[in-house]
Amino acid sequence: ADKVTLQLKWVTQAQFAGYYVAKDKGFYEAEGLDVEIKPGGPDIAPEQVIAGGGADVIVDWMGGALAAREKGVPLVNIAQPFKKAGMQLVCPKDGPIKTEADFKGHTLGVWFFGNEYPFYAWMNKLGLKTDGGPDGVTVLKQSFDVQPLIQKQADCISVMTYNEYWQLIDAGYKPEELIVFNYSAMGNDLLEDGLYASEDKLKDPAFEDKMVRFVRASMKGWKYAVDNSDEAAGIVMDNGGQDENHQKRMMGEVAKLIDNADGKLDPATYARTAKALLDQKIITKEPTGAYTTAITDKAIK
Amino acid sequence: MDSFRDKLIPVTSILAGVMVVWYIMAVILNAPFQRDLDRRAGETPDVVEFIGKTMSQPKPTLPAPHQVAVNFFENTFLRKITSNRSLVYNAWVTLSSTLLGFAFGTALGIVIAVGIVHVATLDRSLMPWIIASQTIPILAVAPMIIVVLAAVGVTGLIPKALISTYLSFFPVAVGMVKGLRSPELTHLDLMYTYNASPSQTFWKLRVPASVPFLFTSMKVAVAASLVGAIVGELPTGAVAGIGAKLLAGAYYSQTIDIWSALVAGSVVAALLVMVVGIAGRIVDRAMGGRPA
Amino acid sequence: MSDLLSLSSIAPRSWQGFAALALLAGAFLLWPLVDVTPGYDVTTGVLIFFLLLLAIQFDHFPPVARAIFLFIGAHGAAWLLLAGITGNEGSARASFYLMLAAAWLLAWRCVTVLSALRPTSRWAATALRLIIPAIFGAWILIIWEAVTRGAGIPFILLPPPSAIGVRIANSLPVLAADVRQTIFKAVIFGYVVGSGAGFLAAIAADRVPFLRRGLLPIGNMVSALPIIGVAPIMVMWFGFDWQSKAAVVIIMTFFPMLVNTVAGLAASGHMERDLMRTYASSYWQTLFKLRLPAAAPFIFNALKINSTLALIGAIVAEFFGTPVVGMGFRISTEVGRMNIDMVWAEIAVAALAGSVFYGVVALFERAVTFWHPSVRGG
Amino acid sequence: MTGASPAVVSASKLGLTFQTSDGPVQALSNVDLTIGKGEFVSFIGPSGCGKTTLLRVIADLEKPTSGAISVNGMTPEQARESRAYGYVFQAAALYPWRTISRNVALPLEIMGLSKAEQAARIKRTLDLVNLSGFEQKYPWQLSGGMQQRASIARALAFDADLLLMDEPFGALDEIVRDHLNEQLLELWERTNKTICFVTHSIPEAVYLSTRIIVMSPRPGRVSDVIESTLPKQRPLDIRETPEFLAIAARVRDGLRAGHSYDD
Amino acid sequence: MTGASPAVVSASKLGLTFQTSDGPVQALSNVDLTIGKGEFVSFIGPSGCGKTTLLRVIADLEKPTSGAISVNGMTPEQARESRAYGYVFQAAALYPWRTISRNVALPLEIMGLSKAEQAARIKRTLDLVNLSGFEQKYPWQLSGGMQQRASIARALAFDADLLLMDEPFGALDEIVRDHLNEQLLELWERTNKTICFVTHSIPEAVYLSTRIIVMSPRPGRVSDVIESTLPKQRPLDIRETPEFLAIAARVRDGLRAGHSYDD
Ligand SMILES: Nc1ncnc2c1ncn2[C@@H]1O[C@H](COP(=O)(O)OP(=O)(O)OP(=O)(O)O)[C@@H](O)[C@H]1O
Ligand SMILES: Nc1ncnc2c1ncn2[C@@H]1O[C@H](COP(=O)(O)OP(=O)(O)OP(=O)(O)O)[C@@H](O)[C@H]1O
Ligand SMILES: [Mg+2]
Ligand SMILES: [Mg+2]
Repeated sequence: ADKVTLQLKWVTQAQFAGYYVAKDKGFYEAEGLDVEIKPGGPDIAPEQVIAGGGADVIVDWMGGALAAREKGVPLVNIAQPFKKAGMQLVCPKDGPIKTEADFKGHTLGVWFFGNEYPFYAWMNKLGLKTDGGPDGVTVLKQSFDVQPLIQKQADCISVMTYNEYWQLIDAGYKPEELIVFNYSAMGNDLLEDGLYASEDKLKDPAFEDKMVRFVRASMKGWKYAVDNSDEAAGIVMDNGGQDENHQKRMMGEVAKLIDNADGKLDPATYARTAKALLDQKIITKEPTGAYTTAITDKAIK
Repeated sequence: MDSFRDKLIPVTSILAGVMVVWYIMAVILNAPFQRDLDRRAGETPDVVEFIGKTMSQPKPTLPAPHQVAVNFFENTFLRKITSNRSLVYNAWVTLSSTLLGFAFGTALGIVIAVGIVHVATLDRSLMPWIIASQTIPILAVAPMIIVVLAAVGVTGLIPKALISTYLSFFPVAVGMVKGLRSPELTHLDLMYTYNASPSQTFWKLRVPASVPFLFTSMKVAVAASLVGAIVGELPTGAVAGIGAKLLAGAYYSQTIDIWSALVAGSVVAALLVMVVGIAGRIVDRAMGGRPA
Repeated sequence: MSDLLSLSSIAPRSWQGFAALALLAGAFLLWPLVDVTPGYDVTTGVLIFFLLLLAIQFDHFPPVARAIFLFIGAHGAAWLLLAGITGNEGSARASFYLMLAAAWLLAWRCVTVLSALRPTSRWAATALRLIIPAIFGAWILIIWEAVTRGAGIPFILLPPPSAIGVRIANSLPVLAADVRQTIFKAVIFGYVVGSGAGFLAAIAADRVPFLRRGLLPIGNMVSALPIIGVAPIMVMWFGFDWQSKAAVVIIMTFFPMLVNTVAGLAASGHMERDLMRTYASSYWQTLFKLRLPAAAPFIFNALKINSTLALIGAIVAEFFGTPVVGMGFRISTEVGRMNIDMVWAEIAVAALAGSVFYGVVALFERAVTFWHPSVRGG
Repeated sequence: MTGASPAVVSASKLGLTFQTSDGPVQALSNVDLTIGKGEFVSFIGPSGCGKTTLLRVIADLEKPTSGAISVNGMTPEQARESRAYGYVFQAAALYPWRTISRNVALPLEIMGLSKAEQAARIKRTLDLVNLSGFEQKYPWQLSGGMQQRASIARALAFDADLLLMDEPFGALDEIVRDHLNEQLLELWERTNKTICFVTHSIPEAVYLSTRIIVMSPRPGRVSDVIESTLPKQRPLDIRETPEFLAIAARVRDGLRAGHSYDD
Repeated sequence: MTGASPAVVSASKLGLTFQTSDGPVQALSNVDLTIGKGEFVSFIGPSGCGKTTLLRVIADLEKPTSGAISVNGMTPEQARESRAYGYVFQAAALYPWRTISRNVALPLEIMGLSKAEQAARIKRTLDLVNLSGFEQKYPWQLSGGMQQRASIARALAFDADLLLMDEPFGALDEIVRDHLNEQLLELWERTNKTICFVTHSIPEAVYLSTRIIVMSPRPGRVSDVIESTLPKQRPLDIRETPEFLAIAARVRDGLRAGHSYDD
């Protein structure tokens, strides 16, 4: 079988259920692939891993991939399983912020490590400065949990619909006690989890074929995971996930982002993402050739 | 042994004091969130009930000692040792890369020290850079090291062990330079009057004279090595190990897990330092050391 | 000059010289240096050979002249090699590395010659003490530059030092703000408070034997713990700003100081303490006049250890949540943005700050413990 | 003479046993001793016989495990607290971070003397031991002999009536030693101090003392007490007189009696 | 006797200047010296006059900065490499991690002698210095005197024809010292070794030597050379004979002449 190494963006959890399901259910095997899934972590940059040859394909957000592309790692989006963004900003209802107009002068928690672009694009759109001055907002680099809100260190924090949001619920907040700013709902979403491979390698037809099979099997895995979310959560647990209930809920939420599991990239969201990055000077030139529909077209007939 | 008895009472009473302070702090630190919770739930518990609740939150700001103890006990003794949730298993994962890194680090430190003591060029050029190397924030470099090593096909235990090596070679190198230079001038002169060869002087004089220094610095090195292994586990995807437990705990705000992982780390650290200490004492005794 | 030309003196005088000559021959046979055209032009190539041969030849001269020519030859050649590879990244052939190795060997020879010099003037001795490690450090950078450029290592894995240098020069305001946040707020405060508290606790433990017997075993154990693990907890308790970083630094520096000071207070000799007894000196008199001065080497040892620990602690703590400034913040975000050169710029600044910090403590140590054999001796 | 003056040191049935990990070591056993005011008493005996230990008991640096001892009619502890004696250790024990003059100043600072008084005493005692001109040097810049003299100066600056000296001249060469012996005798005569002096050298003991106490080892006992019949005025060449040699021979015999070669 | 036998050590116009951070220190200046086979030469002089330095030059532990010196007709370096001498240091310098017998074995291991030969030599020399029974003890379990004897045994085990001894008995009490003096004399007589011996004690120098070299300090010079007229057979009580005392007086005068009190 052909070997494929997949580098995830984060630790093993239902966010990546499709790949684990595809592996466990033998979808990869059926395509003649032997796939190794490498979990990520807080300081693992998948772009670095693929640049160093440690992976054939990575799960990444478009922002990081375009930045890397400009730095000489020619990443190409070959599939986009997540159609919508899972990120949102939440504020407690009894706090000072009720609408976008209330942000001024308050402290907002944001994730960095490539996850900050949507937030800055949004603030840019609102015309708010982010340098901590009185007519802007104060930005905190938030840890990967919901403590800043519980400890009242921030007025609003970033959460993923499928993950940290539920930690807040666990911590005793009721959904009706929270104000939610969802990036997708606001039309501010940038592309999240997509599959990226190296442009150079894709020129090799054999590799391209391998990727077609990989994407086909992965999307089959995603479909299965969406349809059987409890079983998918169990598979994630078997592969090192933590806290089964949490994974089940996460699977449920992730399913909402997948849509119809065809992995096709939406050009409008792509354009928005590229523009946001340009506006923030994360990249300096309009990117070209940063995605291809060739793979998904062949994979999903 | 009677020094042990001398220490027993003070140590236990100070530990008891720490416990009391810990409980008080737990109540104080957990109180605001509990108040929020009660307010949202519309409850008004009395003081005793309230204190009881502050000490039984599932994700407290500061877990009470008994919460940590229970968690530690469950994860140490009630889980299958091969289970990913067993602290014994995770401690073993960390321990193995600690030991490997410690072995590398000690060897590297000794080699550097021998070089510095014997080669004038190294003596004069290397030392400032060895010190500078230790001021590099290792956690920042660790992920990159791991990625670069993965790029050349080195994965698993070795990358973590290399971070341990990086942290542990320093105390050994510094200690051994001191140790290999510790023979008194008359002892060196004596060797010279015998027309001893450099290797004879090295093995018969410098090496034995440096042994106490070696073990003292190995104690520091083994602790540094453990820190390295834990740091090295953070960016490897939090698969297994004490570092992974810490990270997973932080990721899900499972403070009790963090604390019991910390306790596990402490136990490992204490054991490692103790083992090195005992080895040192055995060697010292074998070399005719004078009992203290 | 005739001596230079006479055949008998063509042979190099050191093994480094021989090896360098052999490497040069190899490089000549495997010409050219890079895979691409135009690559190196002929004049540059000849100049590199000439410089290296010159360095090998001048090994026959008196030490100072020898060192100067070795220095010029080795570093001039290295400079030309690096200048040529820039723009031709990833195309280096074996001969490029052979030339580089030859230059490196000659630089080693240069350091060996310099190490053997015994200058009489104090000024020259100090200069030598600085030059020798500087050459060593320069070669770390030269080899790093040559390998990253020569092998064309992707920029986002490991940028060459020249790019890092450019980045430092272009980002001074950002770097300065980060240093202010991390070092001038968190590190200094935490270092002073942590070391101070450790010192006072040591005195208290010394005064109250019960405390000493109880605290020391605990302190010994705690100082071996992976304190880094408390960083997320401190962020949880003390908030995002520098206070939580300072708290981590305080915890990290407290125990080394405690343990060392207690050891130092026990370091004064029996006879010296008996002497104080014969004067019926009070506890505090003995402490200030005998035991603290005798403990100074230990206390400085702790201060030195703490100077590196403090920096690492603060930067690590910033990984778990910060305002959007600080060295740890910058390192972790810029990795995410693939600005690896900025990451290395921060690391370089951290290493520099740490070395300066260490150096300042070491200078203080020399001034205060001038009487200690380890300082007197050298 | 001894009986008439009031006892400065008086010990009876004094014993001291060290508890070591190898078992108890009896360092002193059954020592009876009375030293009167103005006496110069030397202690001599083989290495390890307990001379230093006895001096340390007098100085309250060790507690006897049996018997009784008084110093100036007080317990040793009270005597120490009233700063009744100066002590010169076997090694110089100078503080390396203090210059010579500040080393001599140390006990004076602790007693809380005025700066002027301190300066006067430092000058006087450093002159006495021939160290003027070295005030600003650090101990490691001096030879062993000079260091030892500085430590003697330090004890003298203290100016107590009782001086306990533990082989103060052990590290010095014979000529310097002779010179300091003369100086010490002169000082003793002039100030009427009481001096307890430990030495390994028979001529030194005989030359200096009014009484020589010979000790024997394991456990340390007083094996002989020899009263000197020499006059108070003692030029250096008194050491060639038959009277001197006779006393020296007695001391040597006493020493040899209690001696075994395997230490 | 001196002139007839071949010179073991011969120095002419020997000088040695140490370069220190405070400026040069002239430790030896213009030393002329010839030591014949089988002689027992003592060096005596005030502290810091260069006795140790002279011995170290002979042993090739220091290089002279002027003048010439030969040992057994070779340069000191060649002599050292041919293991021409045994050296006893001022301090015992035993290795604390080796037992007494393994300390004595050290030079023998380095020479590469067979185990059996080593054992035989160790036994013989430890017997000689009265340390049998202490073979398996570590240095710290022995008294200072016993340690010094062990270090002498180590030098003797080396069995070189020339013995350089730097105040070997300085740390011992008089009785043990007398005993070792006798033993050393006996050894010297029996083996016809050449011995260079540094001491601070005038009686010791006179008792042991065939020749006494008096040195004076700053810079170290030979200020007097005294040939002993005492017979080779010397019982201990020879020290009370007028002949002995006369030589001792001459040495003392020589010493005093070159002495200044401020070291
Ligand atoms: N602190 C101690 N613990 C145990 N034993 C001790 C201690 N101090 C001294 N001794 C033992 O007591 C005995 C007497 O020692 P002391 O120092 O009084 O001898 P000394 O007569 O002064 O010898 P020296 O002439 O060598 O100075 C020795 O056997 C010594 O080993
Ligand atoms: N390594 C050195 N560097 C500088 N000066 C030295 C060194 N060794 C000895 N000296 C100086 O040389 C002089 C002679 O020293 P040496 O040790 O030979 O004296 P000594 O006669 O053996 O004295 P002692 O009787 O005290 O042992 C002294 O003034 C000493 O300070
Ligand atoms: Mg004594
Ligand atoms: Mg000497």
